[in-house]
Amino acid sequence: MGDARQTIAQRAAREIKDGMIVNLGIGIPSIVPDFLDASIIVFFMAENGILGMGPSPTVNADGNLSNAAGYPTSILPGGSYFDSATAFGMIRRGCIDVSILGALQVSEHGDLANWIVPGKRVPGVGGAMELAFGAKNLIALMSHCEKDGRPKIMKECTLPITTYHCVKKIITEMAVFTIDENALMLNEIMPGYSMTDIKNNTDANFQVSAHIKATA
Amino acid sequence: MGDARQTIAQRAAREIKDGMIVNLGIGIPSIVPDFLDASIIVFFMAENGILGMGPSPTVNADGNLSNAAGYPTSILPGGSYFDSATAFGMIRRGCIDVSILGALQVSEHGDLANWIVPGKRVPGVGGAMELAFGAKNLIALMSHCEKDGRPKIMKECTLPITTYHCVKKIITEMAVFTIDENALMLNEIMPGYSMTDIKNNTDANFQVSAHIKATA
Amino acid sequence: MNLFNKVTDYETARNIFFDGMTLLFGGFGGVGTPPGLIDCLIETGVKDVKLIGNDAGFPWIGIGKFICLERATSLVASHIGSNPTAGDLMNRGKLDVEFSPQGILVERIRAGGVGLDGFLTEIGKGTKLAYNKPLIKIGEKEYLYEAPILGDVSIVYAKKADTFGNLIFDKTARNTNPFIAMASKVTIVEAEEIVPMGSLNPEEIIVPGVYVKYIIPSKGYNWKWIWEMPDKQLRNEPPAK
Amino acid sequence: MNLFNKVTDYETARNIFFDGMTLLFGGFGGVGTPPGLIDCLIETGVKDVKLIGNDAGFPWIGIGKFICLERATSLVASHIGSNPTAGDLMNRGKLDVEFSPQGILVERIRAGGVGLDGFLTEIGKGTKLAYNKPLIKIGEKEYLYEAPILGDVSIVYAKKADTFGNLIFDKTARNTNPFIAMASKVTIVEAEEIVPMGSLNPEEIIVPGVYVKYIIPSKGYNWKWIWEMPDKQLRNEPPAK
Repeated sequence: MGDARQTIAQRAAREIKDGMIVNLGIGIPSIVPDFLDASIIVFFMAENGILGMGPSPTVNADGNLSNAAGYPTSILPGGSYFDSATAFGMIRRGCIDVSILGALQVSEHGDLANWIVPGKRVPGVGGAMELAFGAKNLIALMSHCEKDGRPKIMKECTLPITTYHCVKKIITEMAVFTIDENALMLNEIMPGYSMTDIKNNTDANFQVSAHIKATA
Repeated sequence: MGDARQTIAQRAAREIKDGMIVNLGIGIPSIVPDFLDASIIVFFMAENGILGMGPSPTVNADGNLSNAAGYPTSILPGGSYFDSATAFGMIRRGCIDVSILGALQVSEHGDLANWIVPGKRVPGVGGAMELAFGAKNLIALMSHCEKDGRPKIMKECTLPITTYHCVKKIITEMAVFTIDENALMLNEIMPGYSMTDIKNNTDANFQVSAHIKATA
Repeated sequence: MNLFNKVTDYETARNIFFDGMTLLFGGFGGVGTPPGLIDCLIETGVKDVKLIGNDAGFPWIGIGKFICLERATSLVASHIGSNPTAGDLMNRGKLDVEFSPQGILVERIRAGGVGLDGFLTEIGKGTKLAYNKPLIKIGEKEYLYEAPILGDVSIVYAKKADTFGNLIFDKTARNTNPFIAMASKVTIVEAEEIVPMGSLNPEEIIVPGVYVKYIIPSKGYNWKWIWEMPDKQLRNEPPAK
Repeated sequence: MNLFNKVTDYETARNIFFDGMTLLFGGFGGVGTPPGLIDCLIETGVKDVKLIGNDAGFPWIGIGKFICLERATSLVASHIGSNPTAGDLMNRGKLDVEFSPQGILVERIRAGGVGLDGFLTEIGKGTKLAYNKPLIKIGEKEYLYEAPILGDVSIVYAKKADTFGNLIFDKTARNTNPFIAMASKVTIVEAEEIVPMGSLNPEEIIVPGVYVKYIIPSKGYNWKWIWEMPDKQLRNEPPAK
């Protein structure tokens, strides 16, 4: 999954345009900034209470300057620190142009499951419910399948739902899907994978975009 | 009323002890700090968003440094500025040791009326409801009677109520009353007035304290 | 310098105001109300404005100048005592005034600004101010429901704005401004000083720039403060229309 | 220097903690959780503690150190993913975990801290997290009611405190601390630096001193951060009891 994480993050970075306000969840999303073109100006915010995060520092990491995952970050000119109530105020109020979250499962209707595997993994809901509710655009990042090969893009999620009908785009190491009007659409096939790979590893109904492309 | 205001404010100043957090309403309460003993340390807060107000400046008044009445004030070491939501947070949360408000009428049960004279004077409720609700101790300041001589301390208020059962002490130019367990008690007679003056000008049942004194 | 195209002029502001808009104004007794934007509002000739803010200002100060022109149809505020004209308009049925407890009002504006759907409180229960508010029972107790406030346009006065719209305020001119800034579709800030991004200490920023759409340079207060007007008669007179 | 008798030591703090208390802790993934007060809490031997805060920290970091000792009976938090022991205790029925959406949780703490009686929101409606929350109908819409949170004791980490208890914070170590500081009967602040009144700029004070009862000098963080522990095995192991 090491390489897959990089691939997914790199592709996700291309969703981010000049001047955007962007929130990144924990997990794969937190490494997205490392793949951004240095020429664009983006305000990354994190729900612990920072707007305007820069690259992860390679030296002199400061314990009191971290992203929402608890890892060191930096601040750019124009950035600000605030409390986490203010952070979530921005999120609920619709100030976030794009929110990029890790996911456990996504349904073909855009339902997001990313907070609990009952009896097993218990990450907790974090800020995902608010982010899914408030962001103008919600992108889910995840490995295409479980370690044992079971698909994570499904007709209906089997895990408890975080928020219904919220995911607008899914990026995995195999493919990029969009979800519009509750319909799942395959838009891109990632390098090294084929349409067959995607069909075999996706447990959901999906259409194939007329403009489908292989990701460069 | 010029002199009466001074008299009332001066007496009210004696309610304020070392180390207290104090809120002053508009009108007579706003001149109370001018009568404080300089040796005691008090944190005056105002609901516009300041804690630690000092004396009114006599020169170089700053339009952006005002009390809740819109008049210039100053700030002492240890003081802070904040937004008015934070100011009212403190008030509702019970952080104010004593709140001193102007009043239009007070009933013998401690009901406070200070926000409207329907069809005539319309000051509005301001922060009085929150102050009356949240303060540990609420003191009402007012002239003892209307200009036409009608009493303002009454069996029941005739004006719309701000908050029921909230006033703990009434200070007028004639007298000081306390209200405890819904019973009004005359505690002090102010200089220049007699028991007869107070009886003739108070339209409420009141007891007379065994420890009644003439205010020095 | 103007990377986000937020820094603009009064001409732009003029085109944002519209008849019938809900206008949220920062300030407390006029302190912290943006003087240039008030004049701009007056010059536009907009009417039927629904005003929401802490108070009615003074006849010559803050929102009071606009209220005296009788182009507002309603006002939600905590008090109007400092502006006799507002009381007069109310009593003559020309201005619909809804009184709100002061701290409850700013919390309602905050609720709108941070995307909450209102809150419960005991403050005001049983008084005339509660007449139109739902009573909600939680457990054994009843509370008033206070709805969030959202506006079409907010006008805000700041000490400094950077070009991204990060704001800091000056002393008690902060008051309601931070939440007024968060609670409208379009927020216009009049700033005493406009500085490049990076000039403000990230720790001292009160309102992050995401909430701010336009920033306009201020020329400072252009009214006399109440303590500078010893003539009581003059103080209470509305300005000429 | 200690005019308000707020500046004190860990000995005092030790006597404030009690069995069965509701403890609110500042911090987000351990960042901004007071390290000295966590150790002090551990040393007291208090048990049956009801914890409320953003998350369960890491096994070696923040509140995680205390959770691993199995002396907390319940935890209200937004996530516990960074502390596998917390998940394990939950699954074994030894720790009652109530998950709250992160922003809703900090608003519930704020509501307690500013004396409001809870708020309404659509966030979480229809999910498993809503099972015990009243649904309130306002107009045509239904909202979840979120109750205010108040604690017995709050522990807070600040960059600087003056002797009155005015607080400023350091970068993202601010997070939930300002509202944690407001929401308990007794608030204890661990401050990296304690300064005389008048040393802090009144504009930059985040929490006014009225909310703070005790101030204790910090020696700074005494744990390794997660990025300083490359050994994944070690990271997830709870500290020795």
